[in-house]
Amino acid sequence: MTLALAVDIGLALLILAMAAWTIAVRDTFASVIGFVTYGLLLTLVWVRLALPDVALTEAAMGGGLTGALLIGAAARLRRTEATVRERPGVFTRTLAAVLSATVTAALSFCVLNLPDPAPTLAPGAAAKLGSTGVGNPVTAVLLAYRSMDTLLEAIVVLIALFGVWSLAHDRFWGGCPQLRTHADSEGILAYFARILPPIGIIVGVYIFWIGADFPGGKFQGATILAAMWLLVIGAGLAHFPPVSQAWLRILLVAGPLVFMAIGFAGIVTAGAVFAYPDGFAKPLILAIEIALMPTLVLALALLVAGAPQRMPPQ
Amino acid sequence: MNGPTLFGLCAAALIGFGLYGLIVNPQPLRKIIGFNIIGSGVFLLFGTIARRGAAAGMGGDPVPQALLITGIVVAFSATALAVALLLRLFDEGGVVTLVSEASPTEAKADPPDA
Amino acid sequence: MKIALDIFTIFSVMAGAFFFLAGTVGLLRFPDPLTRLHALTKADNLGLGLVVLGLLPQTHWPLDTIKLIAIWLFALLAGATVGQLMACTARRGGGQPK
Amino acid sequence: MTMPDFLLSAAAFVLVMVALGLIRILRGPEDVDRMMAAQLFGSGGIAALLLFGVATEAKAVIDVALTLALLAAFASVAFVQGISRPDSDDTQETRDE
Amino acid sequence: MPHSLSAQDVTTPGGLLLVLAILIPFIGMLIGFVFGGGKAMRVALATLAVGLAIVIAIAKALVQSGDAVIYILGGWMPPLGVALRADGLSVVMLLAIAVVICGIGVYARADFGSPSGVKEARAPLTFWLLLLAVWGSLNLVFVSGDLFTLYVALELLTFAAVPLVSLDGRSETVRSALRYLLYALLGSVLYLLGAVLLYGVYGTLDIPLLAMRVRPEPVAWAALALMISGLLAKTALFPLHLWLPPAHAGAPAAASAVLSGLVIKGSWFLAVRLWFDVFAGVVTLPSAQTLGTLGAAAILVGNVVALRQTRLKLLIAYSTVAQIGYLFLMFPLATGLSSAGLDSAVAVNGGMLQAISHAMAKAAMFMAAGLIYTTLGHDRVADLRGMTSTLPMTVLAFALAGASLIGLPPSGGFLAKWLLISAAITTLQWWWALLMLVGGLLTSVYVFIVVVRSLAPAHDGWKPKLPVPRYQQAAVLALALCSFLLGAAVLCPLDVMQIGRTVSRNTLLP
Repeated sequence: MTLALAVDIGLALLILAMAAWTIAVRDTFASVIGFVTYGLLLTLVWVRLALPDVALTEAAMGGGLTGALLIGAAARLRRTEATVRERPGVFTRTLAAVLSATVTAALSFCVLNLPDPAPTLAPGAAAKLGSTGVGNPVTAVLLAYRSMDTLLEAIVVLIALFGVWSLAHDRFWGGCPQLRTHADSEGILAYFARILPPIGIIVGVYIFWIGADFPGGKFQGATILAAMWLLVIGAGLAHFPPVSQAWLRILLVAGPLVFMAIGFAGIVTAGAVFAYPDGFAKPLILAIEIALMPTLVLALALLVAGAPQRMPPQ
Repeated sequence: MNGPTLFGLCAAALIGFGLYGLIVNPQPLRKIIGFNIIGSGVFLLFGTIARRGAAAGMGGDPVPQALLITGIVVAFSATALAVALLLRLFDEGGVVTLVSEASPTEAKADPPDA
Repeated sequence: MKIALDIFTIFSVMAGAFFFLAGTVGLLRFPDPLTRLHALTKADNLGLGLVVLGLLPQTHWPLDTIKLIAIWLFALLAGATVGQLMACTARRGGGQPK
Repeated sequence: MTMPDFLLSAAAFVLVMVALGLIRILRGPEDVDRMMAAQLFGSGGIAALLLFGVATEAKAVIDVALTLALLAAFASVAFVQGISRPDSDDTQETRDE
Repeated sequence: MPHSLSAQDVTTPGGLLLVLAILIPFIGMLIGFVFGGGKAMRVALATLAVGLAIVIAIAKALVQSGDAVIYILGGWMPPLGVALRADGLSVVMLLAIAVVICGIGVYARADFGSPSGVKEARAPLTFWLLLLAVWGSLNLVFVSGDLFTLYVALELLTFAAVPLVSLDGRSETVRSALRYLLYALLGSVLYLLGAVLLYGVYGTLDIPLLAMRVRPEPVAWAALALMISGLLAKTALFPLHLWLPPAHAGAPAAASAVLSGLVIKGSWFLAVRLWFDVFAGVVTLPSAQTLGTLGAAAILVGNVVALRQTRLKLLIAYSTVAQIGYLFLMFPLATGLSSAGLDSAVAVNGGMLQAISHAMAKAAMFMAAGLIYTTLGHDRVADLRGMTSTLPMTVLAFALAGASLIGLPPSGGFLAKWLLISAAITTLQWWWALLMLVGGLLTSVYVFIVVVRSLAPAHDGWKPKLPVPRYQQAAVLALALCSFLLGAAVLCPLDVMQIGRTVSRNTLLP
């Protein structure tokens, strides 16, 4: 047994223990904290699996946005804890346990019987990489081979945002989302929120920028930037714009619209929607990514912020 | 036994845990966490498949990696929507449970007044 | 020169690892949240700091080196902020529901 | 023992250490203790990642660590904000030593 | 570029229309969002018109070429790239959904017009944006040829549908929406799990390629079971139906029509696609019988519970539970036909017709219930007196839609059930035929009760609470008529649904 395998086994046991505890613990708040740690462990697993693009996404999403979202929700809900303490009966629990065990057993069987050598599209992706102009094959998949999925993903995020906003009270429609803040402009948090974001923005843009050729890209960069924005707002140094704000709406739709415009231009220039003319693939991919950045930053941060909760000061 | 297979089995177990949590926990936020654990298990399984597909000088099959990134972002959006619904429910009544006060057959069916 | 740098790395990383050991022991054995917080911040700042310091000679100048230093600075900043915020929280009772 | 081997062992050691710290998450007793354990785990995870990344010359790992370090405080800040009541006066408490 | 050569050979004339059918609704949604307020509705209605034209053009391209319409996105051939494909089944669904969406759009103009004096209101803006989102996602479900793109489509559909449930913001509807979301998310994650397994074994997510590579082996069975159970949870087949009635009944009428008529058809269609196209060589008759049994239980339970409802909208919602059951009877019948070496087209056509006529009829019914609610101020089944004289067109629409659900000739429901029953008799599965007759009988009881109650004269001096615009009634009646006259499809000289069904599997041979 090598050291690497020992580390992997330890990591797997740890992540299983964390997941089991997160499921089993009585207190919801504790469960959420467990889930945040679980996200960190998952990042380590992605690194162990040599999938750095995914590890970056998980580090930014799991550690940053999802954690903040769930912790915020758990904090607001904690006073209701007592009302939902009752657990389902033994019968339901047994049934659930049997069902879960069956699924796990079936999946384990499938995992052990995956074909060897494994089928892979890596050679195909590598062969065509040259015509996309980018060096990171994951970016090539996201923005060339399967760009439709990426466009739709941006639209998914927007539709989820519409859904979140639709949960506003009518009297707050057109108003601003709000975070619970420490409105103390002198406090440590405000200090932190002044120092970190400038550097964070550089890091976010850097992660975005290297994405064309190295692990990284717009989703990871956008998540970091969104986290920085949320930090500034959470420290009370800024406010969310009202959801009726014109510039906000234009930036939110600009990414997908530019993406589609470049996609449709491909009919004329390269003979198919989402095709890139020879030699122009990389600049066009960059243009799409740059247009998607503000959309993603705003949408991801606003998803954490939730529905509009107050009217803007007149 | 190697790394990818190990994490594949780990993924299978995570999906089972998450499923159990989703079914058994009455508190909706816990159900959302359960869903996220199932989701991460599925992603992890996909990750092991990506890792197994290492070829052509790449550490892993790039197609599953790209799809994983998409999947993670979609799962985050789903969580945000679910949390928003949950918080709205909390604002309305302060009681957060999926069990209606009335039984489903007698639940109110009034459309909103136009 | 290479040997000297390697020895520096080994010592520094080992010292960093020791602080993680100390941090964990403190977190587990100290009696109340504030003292545990003390242990945590030591591990945070010194443990990671020494590991980073030890790794500096092994990395490629300049980008990786700068990144490593940045990581440590971020951790320091986060540790200082979180430490203070958590201390306030802990003093108020840790936010227990009961 | 070569340098990569040493660094990998050190990564494993740090990981085991912070993983032991996770017992604090299980035991609590208070949420703030759990959050501390999560924080320690974050730092240890970053250290382990760096050691691992340098040992295997996997440069992207350093970027992962950078992202984690940047967002290290994010969850904790959300935690502290979450359990303080926005309507009470505890916004002052962050600086009254 | 070398790769675009082969891609251009595969892409068929009119293929570009498929991209437009997916993206035009989303473009409309984005533009409507930027303009906001009352302009969102105008943008949405314009998009509906454009989208309908595109869908008709796709149908024309399909019939003219007599083969599936295909588009290779970006010139990247599957398995690396993504292909869009519309065969007969897709095109029929595209058309039907476009008609229903347009009907709902016309109806919703009154309910979700922008209120005067307000710059922008929450519910109308949300409704119009999400209506377009539902449409785009459904079109994507119908024409996508890639299992992961279909996963994204399912999620799009869920995210668009859930807020429609809680549009009025009452805590009861928010609760229904949350419950629906959790079911739907579990459903999509199970679907994704199955797709992941398939990729792990066969190395592709492209439907025709998978169809060629899939072999009857344990991993394929596991993937099939996971994906189908996930889709069942999303379609609300018994016993996973509990989320549906409160969610569909609590929404505003136009939103209920979208949810009950359209949204559930997305996950159902995907189940059909998987069952008959991807796993055709894997599925067995016993597994199909299981689906059929669940469908049978849904028909009985849904109809019986519907009979006991005192509120019109809940009655209609439970009737949806029952009608979903019919949709799943097609699985044992078609599988039975093909395992007997016969052409399964009869059963498949029957199931598709059932889906289409139900989409139209159920949308009409919910909107009719909405008009009745507006007029009466309540929707208690026991007290519908005066409706026939006040809203003759609406009651007629309700009756016609009901006739289609029951299966009276010449309705679409009649033709659908006739095809299904004849498939049942051919394959000697007479019990399904019997069940369909019993289900029709139960349906006729509650439709009859509603119509008879509304025939009763109003009290003296009773006045409608609010007047209902004529065009709303006309939209409802038009949809009901479409459903009622759909049986005329039997006169169609060409079996449109089967175009491109067998051929499409061979067009992409590597």
